[in-house]
Amino acid sequence: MLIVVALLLVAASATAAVAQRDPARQALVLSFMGVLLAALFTVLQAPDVGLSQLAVGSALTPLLIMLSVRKVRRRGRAKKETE
Amino acid sequence: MHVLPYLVAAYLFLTGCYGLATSRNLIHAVGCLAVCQSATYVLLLAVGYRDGGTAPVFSDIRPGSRPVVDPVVQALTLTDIVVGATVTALLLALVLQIAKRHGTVDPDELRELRG
Amino acid sequence: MNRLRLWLLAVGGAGLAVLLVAACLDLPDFGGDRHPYGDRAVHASLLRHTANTVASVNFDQRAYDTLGEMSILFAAVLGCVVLLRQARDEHRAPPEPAEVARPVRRYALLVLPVALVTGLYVIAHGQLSPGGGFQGGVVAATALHLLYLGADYGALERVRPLGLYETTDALAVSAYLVLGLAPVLAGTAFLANTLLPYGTFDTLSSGGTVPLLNAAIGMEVASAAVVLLAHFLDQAVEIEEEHGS
Amino acid sequence: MNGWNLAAAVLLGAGGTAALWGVTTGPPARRVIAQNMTTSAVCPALLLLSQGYGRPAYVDLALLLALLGPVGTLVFARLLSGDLSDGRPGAWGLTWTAAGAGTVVVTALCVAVGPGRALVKLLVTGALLIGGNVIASRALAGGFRGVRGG
Repeated sequence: MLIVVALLLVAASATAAVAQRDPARQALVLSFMGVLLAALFTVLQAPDVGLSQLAVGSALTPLLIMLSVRKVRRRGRAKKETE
Repeated sequence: MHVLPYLVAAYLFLTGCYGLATSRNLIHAVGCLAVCQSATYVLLLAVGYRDGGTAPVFSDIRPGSRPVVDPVVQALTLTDIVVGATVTALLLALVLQIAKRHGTVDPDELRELRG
Repeated sequence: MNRLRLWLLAVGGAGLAVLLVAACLDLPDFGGDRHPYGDRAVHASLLRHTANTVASVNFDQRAYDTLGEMSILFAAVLGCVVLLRQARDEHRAPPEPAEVARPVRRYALLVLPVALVTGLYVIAHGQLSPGGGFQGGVVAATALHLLYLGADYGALERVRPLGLYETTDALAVSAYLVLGLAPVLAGTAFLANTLLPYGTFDTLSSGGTVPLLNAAIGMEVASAAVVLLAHFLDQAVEIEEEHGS
Repeated sequence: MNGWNLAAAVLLGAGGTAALWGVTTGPPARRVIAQNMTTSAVCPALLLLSQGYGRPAYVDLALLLALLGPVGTLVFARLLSGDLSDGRPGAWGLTWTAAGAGTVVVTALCVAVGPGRALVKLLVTGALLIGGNVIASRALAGGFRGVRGG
């Protein structure tokens, strides 16, 4: 039952992650999905994989995406100022 | 229940592909690719699962006292996750470079630019 | 054009979905009892006194695969460094110092050493409990960036000599290769786990070369993540384009 | 399935669904709060699972999540500070509920494991979980007011 709960939540969050068209909001959903995937891996008896997913999914990937978003936004702002 | 995890993996992959194909922002597309990647993790771990099994880590249980799940697929997945993250970083670096050269991250606008 | 693309996607996606579902229905049942590779891997790992079978598969039985993974990691980081370098038409503007609420600053400074120690613990116990170089390296690298969250980018830059991390990254890769070549010189196969005694089961020094390869990977992943994040932070916070030129 | 696993399933199902709903709808500020709540729902669930499966080694996962979850939230609080500036809801009711749930779970597990090394690890995890959760909530509720550049 635990496996079914975790699987359905992961599927739902994946749908949500694809449906969010704004990258900053998508990063939030992706970080949520990363933590849920870690829970799913624990339930599937793979703690090593869960640790890997937690380390990457909860802080590293969101940080990378948010930094890219910030860079792209900043250049958009700079371009408007010069025009 | 017998095939649900496999079906979820297939669903994750197809959803990610849909997002990739309809994305209007390259950073969003990289996020969708991450969803596609997670499909492989779910599929691999589902293949290695054994009912009533536990993790093949013997620091806190006696070897042989409980059935264990397949460690080979776990090792594959574990390295895949970290390498996948750096590949995501590489793609994001490419996106930043595109933004710098062309001033946009919308794939459709990029196609128009190329003419 | 867009309509056509959507139709193509729908047809292709539907076809792929049908094939995938058919394949899923034909796979062995989820949770089945037949795992011949897994059983043999567990057996081999116990023979070599490695408590964490997953670490044994990664750094002993399939250490050659890990070498491949490591080169992908190295190449990806190299690509990022090249793509995100400071171009000629860009200049660095030191960011304004950020004001961070005092509780957040205290929390970050308090958790930083805890996270660093946890990262090292996860690397060091890789062959015993869940964990290993891949996971612990990322944790240790993330820990360092608490300085950015708790203070500002200037503070992080002061304690992060980037050249050192780039060198460490390369050194760790070569350490893995040297550890792999050592058995060849001794007359066995590349990356064979035959040089060191297997030690006592469930102690830090068990598993032969597994802890050493594990530590090399930990160093590599940690410095790779630091270098990656450094270049992204540079781009997002410091580097600006020249205007009006 | 034993009681621990059942509790974990309930926590994961209820907390996960609520957090998913919060993270996909509403203004950015509420989404980040929901992202913070993910940590406080999943981390106790991981602790319960470790007890339910009889594997003390699984506690490492909860420890890592308690460490890195708030870090992720702080990343969003820092880099989304522009979007978050309008109307910062405190959500103190939710924060203290989550902290209370974390305390209950950690206390119950402490009683179950008894004294020893595992107990120390549990207590560290609990302290990090509750401290991180409260601090991250506070940062979201205006702790970063006045941040520029950086």
